[in-house]
Amino acid sequence: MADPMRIRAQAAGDKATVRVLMAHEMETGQRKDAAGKSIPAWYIQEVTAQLNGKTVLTAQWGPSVAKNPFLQFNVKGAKAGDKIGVAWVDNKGDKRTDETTVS
Amino acid sequence: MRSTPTAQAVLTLLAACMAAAPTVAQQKSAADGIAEYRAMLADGNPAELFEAKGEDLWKKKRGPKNASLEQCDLGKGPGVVKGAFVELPRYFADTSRVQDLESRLLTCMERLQGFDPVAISKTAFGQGEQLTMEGLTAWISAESRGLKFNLPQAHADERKTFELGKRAFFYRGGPYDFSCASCHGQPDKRIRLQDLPDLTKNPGNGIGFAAWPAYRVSSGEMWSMQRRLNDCFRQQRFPYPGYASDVTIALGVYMGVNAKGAESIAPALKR
Amino acid sequence: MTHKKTLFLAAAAAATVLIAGCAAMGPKPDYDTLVAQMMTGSFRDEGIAKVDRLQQDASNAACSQAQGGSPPEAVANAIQQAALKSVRMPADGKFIGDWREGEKLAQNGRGMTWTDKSAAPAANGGNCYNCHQITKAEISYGTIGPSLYQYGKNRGVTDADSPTAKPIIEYTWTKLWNAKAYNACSGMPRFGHAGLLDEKQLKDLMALILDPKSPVNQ
Amino acid sequence: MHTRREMLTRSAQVAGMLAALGMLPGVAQAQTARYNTAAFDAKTMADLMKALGGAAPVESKDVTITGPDIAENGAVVPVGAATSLPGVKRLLLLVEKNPAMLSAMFDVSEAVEPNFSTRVKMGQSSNVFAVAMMADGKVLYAAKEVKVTLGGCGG
Repeated sequence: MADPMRIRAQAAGDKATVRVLMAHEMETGQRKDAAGKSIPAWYIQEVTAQLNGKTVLTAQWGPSVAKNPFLQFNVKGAKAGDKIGVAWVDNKGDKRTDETTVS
Repeated sequence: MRSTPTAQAVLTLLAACMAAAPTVAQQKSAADGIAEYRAMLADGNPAELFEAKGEDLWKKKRGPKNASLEQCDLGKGPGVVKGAFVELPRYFADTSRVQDLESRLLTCMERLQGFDPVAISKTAFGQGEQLTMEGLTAWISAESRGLKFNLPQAHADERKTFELGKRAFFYRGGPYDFSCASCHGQPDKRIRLQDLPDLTKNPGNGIGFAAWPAYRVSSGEMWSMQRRLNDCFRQQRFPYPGYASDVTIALGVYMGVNAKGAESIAPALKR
Repeated sequence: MTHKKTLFLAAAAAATVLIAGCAAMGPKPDYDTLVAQMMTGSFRDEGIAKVDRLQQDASNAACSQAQGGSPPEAVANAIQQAALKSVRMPADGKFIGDWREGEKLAQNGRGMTWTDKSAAPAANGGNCYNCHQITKAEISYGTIGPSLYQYGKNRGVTDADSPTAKPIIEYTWTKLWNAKAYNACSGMPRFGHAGLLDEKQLKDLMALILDPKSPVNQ
Repeated sequence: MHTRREMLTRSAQVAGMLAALGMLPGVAQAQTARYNTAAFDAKTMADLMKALGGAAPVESKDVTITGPDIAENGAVVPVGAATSLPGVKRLLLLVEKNPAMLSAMFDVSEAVEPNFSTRVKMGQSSNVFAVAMMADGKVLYAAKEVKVTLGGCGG
């Protein structure tokens, strides 16, 4: 099972800045292992973010997003105490959802 | 994270210098460019992912004895994690040895959880229980973030190990005649664009010994000091150092004692 | 092994003298024996990197003991003399190869680690940019060694084959072959002496820093 | 039960059709079944715009690309895309010289600012682009060169 994300959401003015770290290999499929065998592609394809359960962002990623991905975005109207959820799905169908409270 | 207009103006200026001016300006802008790159990465160090995992692994019941590591003595008494990292390696009476963080964790994993430390030592980096070590060292070092290194040298074995570490540091050999000191024996030197800390003294807060474990950007892996030393010896063109072997612990004592007073930023972010 | 033992013994003897000097401070650990034990006990073979790499010749033993300082003058002189004698000049008398190939070698930092498959010179880079500035174009260079930018030009080399250039040509070849000929504890690998690079590769590096046509000398 | 591969292929086709019709919704529907494989395989800007149903991009000072001048390591290069313009549907981050150009694609809703930062891999020095796809069909971009240096001992 995938490891948890680290999500930080900090309110400033009328928005909250959200910073996310995801634990994922983001394997491109273009590398070879020590034995010369191709390492199959394995990467996050879709990321969504929710404010209090309502989707505010959908992103699609390719394999060139760096390993253990970082994502930063600003959610309008989010204030301290609101819930920010982030979810990802990778090309193998593995998924992970985590949530944090805006501070 | 974003370039402010001022920063962009500065960058434009630097770019202009780079095009027109000779070597000195070029070098300066390269160094500035790298500094800018590092600053952009400072916020959101993936080491955090490993810290979280490490804390979980510390508290979780695991191994043949189905026990947690919460009673592990890292030098400040059973279960005391805060501040332990900046006093390691140190002498442990219960093993009659000077141990660094990794070798001490092997002791705890053996005695409390029933793991086989020899098997873990032989496991390749990034696999099996070595992944456990990555998480644990990340979290334990994070629990001493901001504290100053202060390795004990009261015990005769600690002083002896320092002397051995010093000799290991200057030990030249291999096809390139390199020692640790070849790269880390003088201040203000670089390999390519990488600044090299002078490890014969305190190179400053969060530099050198005070910056490991670290998340390695190049490989996307968490490296403890053991792995850092392993790769140093590889690039030194030496044979393969055993995990938690005497030479690695002795070097840890030498660098750690030299770093007295340096503030730990571990787990850091490194190229 | 015999060679190694002799060296350790020699080192131990030197240490005994030192220790005798401060005998009043009580017994000291026999560090040379302890270091030998620590080194042999800590390393193992991996790929092409075998534990025999821990064996030190006279220069590495003396320079290790000096711990960043200089060995006694007589020892240093003996090391330099031996190094100078080890140098083989090119068989065909030609010192200058292709600077383009030299630049590639200078850029290449690979070779001789346990992850490298072969220890043959063909598998090795020169590692030059790790420690030296060389061309102006490459901004990613190290500073452990001196800058080699305009190396030939600064030394007045306008024709590398001319008799006037001969001393600097031979000096440079010697430096590349065995840097310890001029500095007993030089930090530079002994590229020729240790069999790291072959004659052709050394000629290409010579061209990079000495050929007036090389970008280094523009 | 469809295999995942079939699902992906199918969804790519569907997405491609929708895109071609200009019907791809700007606001999220949290379904993985619309991953745009064609877009992520695109080698050129023309192929990419074809896959996304976009017009030829025009450079604009209202679009911002952030990134370092020099990346110490191509494995992790911090980049960001933003625009000050209203009416943006989608922001893209591209690396010109990567095997496939498109790294990330963000659908902008009214609840999120058109300003995203992430980190990408770069195989070599290259231009990186921020592309803004607007509601009125315009496609705007900003570019910046990022140099990737060889760090460490190169070994």
